[in-house]
Amino acid sequence: MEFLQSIFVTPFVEIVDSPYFFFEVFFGGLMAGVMYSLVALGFVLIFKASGVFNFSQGVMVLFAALNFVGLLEHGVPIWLAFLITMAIMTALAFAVERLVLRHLVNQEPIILFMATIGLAFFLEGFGETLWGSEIKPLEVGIPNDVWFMGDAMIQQADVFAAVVAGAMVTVLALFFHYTRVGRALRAVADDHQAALSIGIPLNHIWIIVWAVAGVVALVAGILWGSKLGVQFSLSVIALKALPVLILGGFTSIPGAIIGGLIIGAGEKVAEVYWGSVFGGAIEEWFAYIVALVFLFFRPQGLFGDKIIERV
Amino acid sequence: MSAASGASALPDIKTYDTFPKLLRYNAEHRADKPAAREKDLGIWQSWTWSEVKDEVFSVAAGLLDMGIQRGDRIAIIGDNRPRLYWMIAIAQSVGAVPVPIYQDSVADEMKFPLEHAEVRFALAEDQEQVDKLIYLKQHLSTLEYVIFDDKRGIRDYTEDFLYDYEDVRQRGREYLAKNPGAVDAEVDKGKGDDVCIIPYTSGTTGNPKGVLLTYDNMLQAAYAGVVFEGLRESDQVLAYLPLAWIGDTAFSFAQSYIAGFCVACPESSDTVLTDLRELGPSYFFAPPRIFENILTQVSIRIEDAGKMKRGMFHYFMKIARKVGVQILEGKPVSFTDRLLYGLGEILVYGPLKNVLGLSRVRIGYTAGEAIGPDIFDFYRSIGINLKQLYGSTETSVFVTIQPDGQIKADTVGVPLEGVEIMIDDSGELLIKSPGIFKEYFKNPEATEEAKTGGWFHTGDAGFLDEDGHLKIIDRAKDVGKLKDGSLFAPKYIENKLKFFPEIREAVAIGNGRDYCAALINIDPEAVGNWAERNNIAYASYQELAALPKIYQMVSEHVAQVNKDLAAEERVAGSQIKRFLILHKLLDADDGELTRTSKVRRSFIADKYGPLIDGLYSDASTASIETEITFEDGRKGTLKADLQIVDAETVSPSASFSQAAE
Amino acid sequence: MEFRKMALAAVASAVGLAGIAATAYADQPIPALVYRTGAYAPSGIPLANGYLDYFAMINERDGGVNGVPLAVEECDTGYATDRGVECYDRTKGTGGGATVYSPWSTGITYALIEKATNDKIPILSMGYGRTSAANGKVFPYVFNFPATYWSQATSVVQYIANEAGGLDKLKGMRFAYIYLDHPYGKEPIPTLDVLAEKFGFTYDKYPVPPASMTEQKSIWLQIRKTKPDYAIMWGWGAMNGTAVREASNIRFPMEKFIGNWWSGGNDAVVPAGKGSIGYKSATFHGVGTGFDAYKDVEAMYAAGKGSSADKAEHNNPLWARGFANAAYIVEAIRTAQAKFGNRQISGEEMRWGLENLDLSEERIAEMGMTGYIPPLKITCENHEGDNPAILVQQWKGDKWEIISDWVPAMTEVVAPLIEQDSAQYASENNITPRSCN
Amino acid sequence: MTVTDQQSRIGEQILHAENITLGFGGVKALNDISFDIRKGEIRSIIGPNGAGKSSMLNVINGFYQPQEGTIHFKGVPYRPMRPYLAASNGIARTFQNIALFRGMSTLDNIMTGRVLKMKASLIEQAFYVLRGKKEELEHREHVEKVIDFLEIQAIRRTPVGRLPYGLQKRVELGRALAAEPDLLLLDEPMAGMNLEEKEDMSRFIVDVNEQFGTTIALIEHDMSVVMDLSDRVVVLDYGRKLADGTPDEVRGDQAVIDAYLGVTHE
Amino acid sequence: MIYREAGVFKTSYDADMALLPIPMDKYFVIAVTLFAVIVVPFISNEYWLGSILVPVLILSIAAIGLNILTGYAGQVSLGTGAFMAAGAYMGYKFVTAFPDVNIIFGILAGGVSSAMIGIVFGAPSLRIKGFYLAVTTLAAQFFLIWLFQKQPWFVNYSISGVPTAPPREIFGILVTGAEASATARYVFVVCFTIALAWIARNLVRGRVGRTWMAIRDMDIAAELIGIRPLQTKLSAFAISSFYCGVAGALWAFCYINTVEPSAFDINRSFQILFMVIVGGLGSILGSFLGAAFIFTLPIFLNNFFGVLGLDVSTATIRHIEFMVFGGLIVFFLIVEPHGLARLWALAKEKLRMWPFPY
Repeated sequence: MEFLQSIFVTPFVEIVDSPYFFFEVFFGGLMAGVMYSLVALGFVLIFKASGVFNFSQGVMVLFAALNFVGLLEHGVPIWLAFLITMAIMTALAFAVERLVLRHLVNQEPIILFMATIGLAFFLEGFGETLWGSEIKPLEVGIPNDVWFMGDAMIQQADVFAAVVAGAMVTVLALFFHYTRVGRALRAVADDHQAALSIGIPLNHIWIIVWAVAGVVALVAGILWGSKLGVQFSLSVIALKALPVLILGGFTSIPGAIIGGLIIGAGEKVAEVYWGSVFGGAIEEWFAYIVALVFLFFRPQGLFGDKIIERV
Repeated sequence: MSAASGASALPDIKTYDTFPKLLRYNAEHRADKPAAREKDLGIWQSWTWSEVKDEVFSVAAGLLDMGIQRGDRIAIIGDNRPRLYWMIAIAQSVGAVPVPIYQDSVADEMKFPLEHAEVRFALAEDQEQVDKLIYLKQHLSTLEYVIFDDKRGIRDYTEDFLYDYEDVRQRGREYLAKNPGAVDAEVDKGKGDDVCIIPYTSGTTGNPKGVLLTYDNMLQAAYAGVVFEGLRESDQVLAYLPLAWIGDTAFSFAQSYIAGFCVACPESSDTVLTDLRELGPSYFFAPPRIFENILTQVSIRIEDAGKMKRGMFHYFMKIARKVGVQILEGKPVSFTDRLLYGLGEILVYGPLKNVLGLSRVRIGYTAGEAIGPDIFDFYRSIGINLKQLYGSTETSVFVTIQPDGQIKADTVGVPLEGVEIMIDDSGELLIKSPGIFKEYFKNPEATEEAKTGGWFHTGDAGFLDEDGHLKIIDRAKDVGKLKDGSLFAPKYIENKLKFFPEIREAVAIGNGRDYCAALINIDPEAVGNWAERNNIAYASYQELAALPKIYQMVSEHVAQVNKDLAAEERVAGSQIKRFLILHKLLDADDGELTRTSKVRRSFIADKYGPLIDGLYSDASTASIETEITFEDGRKGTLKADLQIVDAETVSPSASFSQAAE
Repeated sequence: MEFRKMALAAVASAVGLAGIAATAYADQPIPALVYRTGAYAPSGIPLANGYLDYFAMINERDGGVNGVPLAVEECDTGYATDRGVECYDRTKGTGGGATVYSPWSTGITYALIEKATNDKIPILSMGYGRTSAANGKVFPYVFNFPATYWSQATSVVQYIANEAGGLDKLKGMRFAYIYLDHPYGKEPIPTLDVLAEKFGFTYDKYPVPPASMTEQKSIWLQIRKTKPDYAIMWGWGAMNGTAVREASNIRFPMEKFIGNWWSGGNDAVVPAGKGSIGYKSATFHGVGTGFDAYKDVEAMYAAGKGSSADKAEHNNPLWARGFANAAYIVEAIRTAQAKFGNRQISGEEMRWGLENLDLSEERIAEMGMTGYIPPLKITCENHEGDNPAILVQQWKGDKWEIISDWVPAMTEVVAPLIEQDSAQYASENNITPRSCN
Repeated sequence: MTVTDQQSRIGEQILHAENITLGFGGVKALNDISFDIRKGEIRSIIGPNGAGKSSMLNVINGFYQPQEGTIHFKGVPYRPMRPYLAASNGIARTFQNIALFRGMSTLDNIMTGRVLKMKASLIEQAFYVLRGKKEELEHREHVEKVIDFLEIQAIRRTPVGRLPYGLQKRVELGRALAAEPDLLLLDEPMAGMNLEEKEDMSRFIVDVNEQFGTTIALIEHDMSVVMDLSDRVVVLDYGRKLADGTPDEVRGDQAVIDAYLGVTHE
Repeated sequence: MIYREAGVFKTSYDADMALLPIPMDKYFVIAVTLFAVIVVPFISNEYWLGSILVPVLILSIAAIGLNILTGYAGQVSLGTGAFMAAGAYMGYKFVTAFPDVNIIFGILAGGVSSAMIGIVFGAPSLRIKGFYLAVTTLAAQFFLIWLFQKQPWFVNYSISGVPTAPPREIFGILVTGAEASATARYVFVVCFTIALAWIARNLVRGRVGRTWMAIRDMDIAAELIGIRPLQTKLSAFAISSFYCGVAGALWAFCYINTVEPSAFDINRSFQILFMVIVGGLGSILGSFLGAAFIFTLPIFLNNFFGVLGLDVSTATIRHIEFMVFGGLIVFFLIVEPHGLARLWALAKEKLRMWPFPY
């Protein structure tokens, strides 16, 4: 009885009692969700254009951040470090296409998936061989103050991240809608043949999309890195992006954003209000359970393409 | 009882003087030994001797019930299946005479033997054969009963003369229940000099002749073979050659009944090679053509292997060529060679034999034509005891066999026990043996011609060499002379040409002419593969055959043959002076070959007249229009302009002087 | 073809592997289970460097321990238990038998306790691992001096009480306990429960899952809401830095935030930058750079030897901890040599050395470690040592400073817990506690 | 084949579809279709592309649920039907686009067709004892008969993915036959085949019908084939039924000529 | 080359459908089995037995489990670690609750419990497919590990939360726990492995295996021939989880000697997925090859530099190890996406066709 009460009554009483706090939790969750979205975005870009489930996206975040912070440590100015890292990520995209994807065309998705895990191992070793595995602080001047809305405290860094993410999505949206390459990318997601007719070889599309995903990873890496320091754990956040993906659909950019927000807010609220009932740390699996239950009713995710079965 | 030891006593063929009697012997003494197998429904279905006897006697009783009379002829038409072999014994059990018919003959070709033999019963394997018989039925006044083995597709046939084999057997079982011993009584009536079987020879000219063989003929000839080779119960043979061919009857029926070994039938003609590999027979017969094809396949497939493997293969084949035959024949070779050969056995010969399905072959025969010495030695050098044998339908097959350890590639061995050999003045080979046929069925003139005073005129030209081995040169009637009087043995020349894997068939012309010329068929597989490796594109056989590079290659081969001919005094004069490559393969369906794939020389001379004229003129091309038969029986015409080439010849004196050095 | 070559190479090196084990070591073999990679590398690297530097320094300066050189072989565990077990199995036979193991991981320690006992190789899990292993009667081969988690928990509470003005002030206080959701993080909970009961405070538990150590937002939101009097942390790896960062984000007063000794490395304070100034943590050894022993290390660095780490790393308490651990081991070897002779000693002899370790102030001074490690005496019954206590250090923005005296543990609280847990262990595993008389 | 023969072969109604209507969104794939199939006959459903032929088959074997109408199979009305229930009731089928199990051999594919007849428990299978073993052997024999029937012995062990199209179609027929169905649905069994393959396939279809007495419902594009094979033909066009009767009746039907024959025979 | 198949013909379906119809294979497998059970314990040292062979064999069992699910039934799972954990924890509960029952039953009980949990988490597979399913299996991974860690009941309220594997005997010989000799543990594990591999082989070549593959290759067609999709998928989940559970229990009891959650974290799931894919999807043999390869490769690489005598820091070695490992995975997938088992099969085919290339 008490148990039921602690699930169905107490949390709501607390929410009503202290709406500011609820807002803070909810908002904080949304902001955490933005960070997940950024990682998920990289997944979606690549999946959409090449059908590859890129498990190395998380390590790409680490790799980009390692390069970036490594360059900063060597006294390279921020803007230059950013550009150089972008170039590195683009080079990586070339290398991936040339050395990996090209040889695995027409393989089953799971093989490509495994290849990206192999890539993740490689990048991890490579990045840390270059830059070491010590923790590295990252200071790029992201505001560190707080604002108060009533009692609710809002982290400026979170808001900054949200703004950057928003800008990023906007840029991507413009890129997809108004450039030839962007249109080709969209076309390729729908139909590989159609994309060919636009006149851009599939190989180029892959390189472009991996490079874009690399830049997204860099942005995510800077935001996460300035929060946590650049260290191995950055690569683990990839796992956080997975439930976002299934919720949002593997192929939908808005899905990645909205999925991230839902997961972020949902898990924070759940942890804060219900976590202690179950002994805490429920957010570790909460997102997955939510995603699973959700999928049960909508197997293709929030924005994913409907799966039609044919005989 | 140990199956491997297997060399149990052979039955006394004086007592068991017919096959049904032998079957009874086997059912008694070898009751649980496998008698027959067939790859069917995915596995090798097997029957023991006692099961076979049961089956044979049941069906025989069914035939009795249907009113069969002693002496009735039963046609057997179909692929190699146990029931068809059993039908031979079934017929014999009730005193009827089996008449096996080539199953791939078209209906019209079947008509003659069926009509001539006045068959009353026929066993047809399947719908295809039944259809032919239905079509022929109106012309065959004597044919009353058609029994079919595989009822697939026949279910709805309304013809009242069709009987299901299984129904006949059922009838027989019921009949036997009422009349036990009825079949045994019929079997007891059989005697050694009764007619055993009437195979029809596929004559190169004229109508086929029915060769009347008695039990004594078959049994004694086959028995001699069994004794000669020590065949035993544990042996195994794959029956895949046409059942109507006397050789198959001898190996897969007669010798099996005597030695008690197991006869296995392949699943279908498509799967023979697979089945051969699975079964791994210990006793194997194939005409030279098949050995040649297998070797061609081997060469082609090896060429596709990696460099290292290819190198290894060629290296060890060199070793094998050097010492393989000696080792097989138990002759002394150096220790190093023996060691290398042993290594080769592990790395090459063993696996190769295994892949080909020949690794357990204890006795391998080839016959029918001359086999290329290269081919022959290839098999022997990798340890397959391949031997040549000489015989014909009229001799119940077994005349001479090469004895183990005394193999010469160009002879066919020594006479078996009871065989006498004589060469007449014209060089023709005459034979007297227990296996010599009784007569040609309803053809006393032919009998007269072929058999004088117990001597059978083989029609082959040959001689016995210093070791008493028989050497065959050619058909006696084909040996002729050029205008200048030089000896011209066309087959001898053709065989030399055909020993090149790229040449599939050749027809040498020259009797009564100025010089010798040749029509050549290239081997589409070997040459096609060669073309592929050399990046030569072609669309059809015709195109391939006309390619200058191919001509170039064949020219070299012809030159080589000429060189060989020049080295032999008797035939040095008949070197090939001009030749051409035919635009189509010679085909039995077009009447150019016999069903046993022998060249029908006169037919070809007739058909390709314009080409032959071209060969004896100065023209560098000749054109021809020929009729061809497609697989589905439709006919069409094929037009072609063919190139004629002068071959390089060798002056005999020059080569002799070389040889003398 | 490629594959075949590789397989051959694999076989060849496997053969080589067996070969090397037999030949390469003639000296005192000390396998070092370290982790310089993986999620915990930021903590593992300074630990490993300090640990190896001391051994290297002894070899360099003294030519080994009483003339017996120390042969140290690293094996990277990546903090993973199975890798650790494999490393142990691989190295335990080297050079005539490993001397002692310091697994640097509670998980690996747990997995090795029985194995090592069986192999008669002592384990020195200095301030981690199984707390009840302090009971030498049940765990003859496991040592966890100079203090255990449970002792540490009592010392931390004692320190908070000292700050507040006495143990009675604890009554009614509310703490937040943030811990890695792992055996390690859960270890002090029974002790905290006992203390809460005894002193009348309450505490909220905030587990941080190992798989998402960097996700603590909801925890700190709750802490912001509940406003605890003190936050106590039992963290490791990336969790430490994230926690300090999040604490500074919500403007949690840093001087009210105290980590245990594994939450007191530079990795904890670096990510939060200036925000982490004022953060405290426990330690069981001194920090700083002024110790005499360090000078010998610096001399060695100057000669191009050692971990070749920057001497700035000596500021990192984790480096210092690795260093101290090695120092204890060397002293135990000396003790054993005193009894068994100045030669390579076996694991079993090493166990005797550890059990009879007696570090007086004088000896510590000789080691150049005055103020760096406290005097210590180990006995057969008590593998934690006679003097479990902590120091509290505080982050000043560029370095850690000790801000307290030695805070002794409440042994009267801890002892019964150790007794109880080791008894349960003994009964589960059919162990008859040995007699120490 | 004589008339009497045919009559003796064809028996009572085995399937009866009444007023079937099936729509996807706004589109009506099937509109008020009624027809029956009699035991032992070869029944064809023909019509131009998009006529609703495949939809009809899908309704029969339970893949689609019609919005209206009922189907009786062997006298029992369909409850909401799932494909595996249809299969266990004795309906087997082949597909227009080959739906073989590509990773398995010919033998395994056909063995899979006998799945419903195998009852061994998991334990028996795990240890390959009792029924676990017995069934495998028994069903293998049956499957071998199917293989023999379809003359695909030579490809027994070949993974079906490697087979040419025509043989794949044959294997698929084999898989359906292995289930010993009461009603065999063939969805364009000769699509994409050359003349020789078509002839082979027609022979197999007729043989199946004659030898096993299996009722066959087939969809086919090739009119000449349908007319030769079928006992009765239903003609669909745009989801409606145009005609129903013997091949001769259908051939003479004006509506059919207009809608279908006229078009294709241009 | 080694094969001599001429004359090997089957006269009954029983012989034709035997586990290993080719005599060479049969002799080879029997020889390997006897070698593994009888000879290996005598010729290997403790390190090889206890630290290489035991874990490789245990992981092989888990890989077989995952291969059944992913390779045969086509359902990708990233929750293998959790199912192993379920086996370990439930096995521990069973063994401590019934201390007198033979340890074999304890291990099997772990497997059975894991199978039941597998059924629960397999239920979504009816509707969810492909990578969506893969990600949802992560729910099992995180939830179960959380659960075992959170609920003290699973560890018998042990204060440390990391209970030690209780020592148990068979025929008076200790086979679990740290005091069990490496040889005893090895023999125990190898017997389990052989039995389970044999059973797996029977399953995948029989009816249930065909239904799995049918669902994998074409689920709609499978349903239309009467295969119930849910039942089939759940049976795959159950049996797969059973194998993983047994592996988990063995891992805890016979290898690391403690029951701890971090041994079964997400990395374990990935590790086993690697094994299955590198070894070969849809191959029992591949599971062994993959397990051996993936487990020993890092150890090999780690030793490799030592053997070369290079003075490279441990960290660099590890990093290079990561790079080489990742690179090799990619290389393998490119060279032979169907895994080591396919290479083996090709080699075998080559040997059977030797000296011909095809």
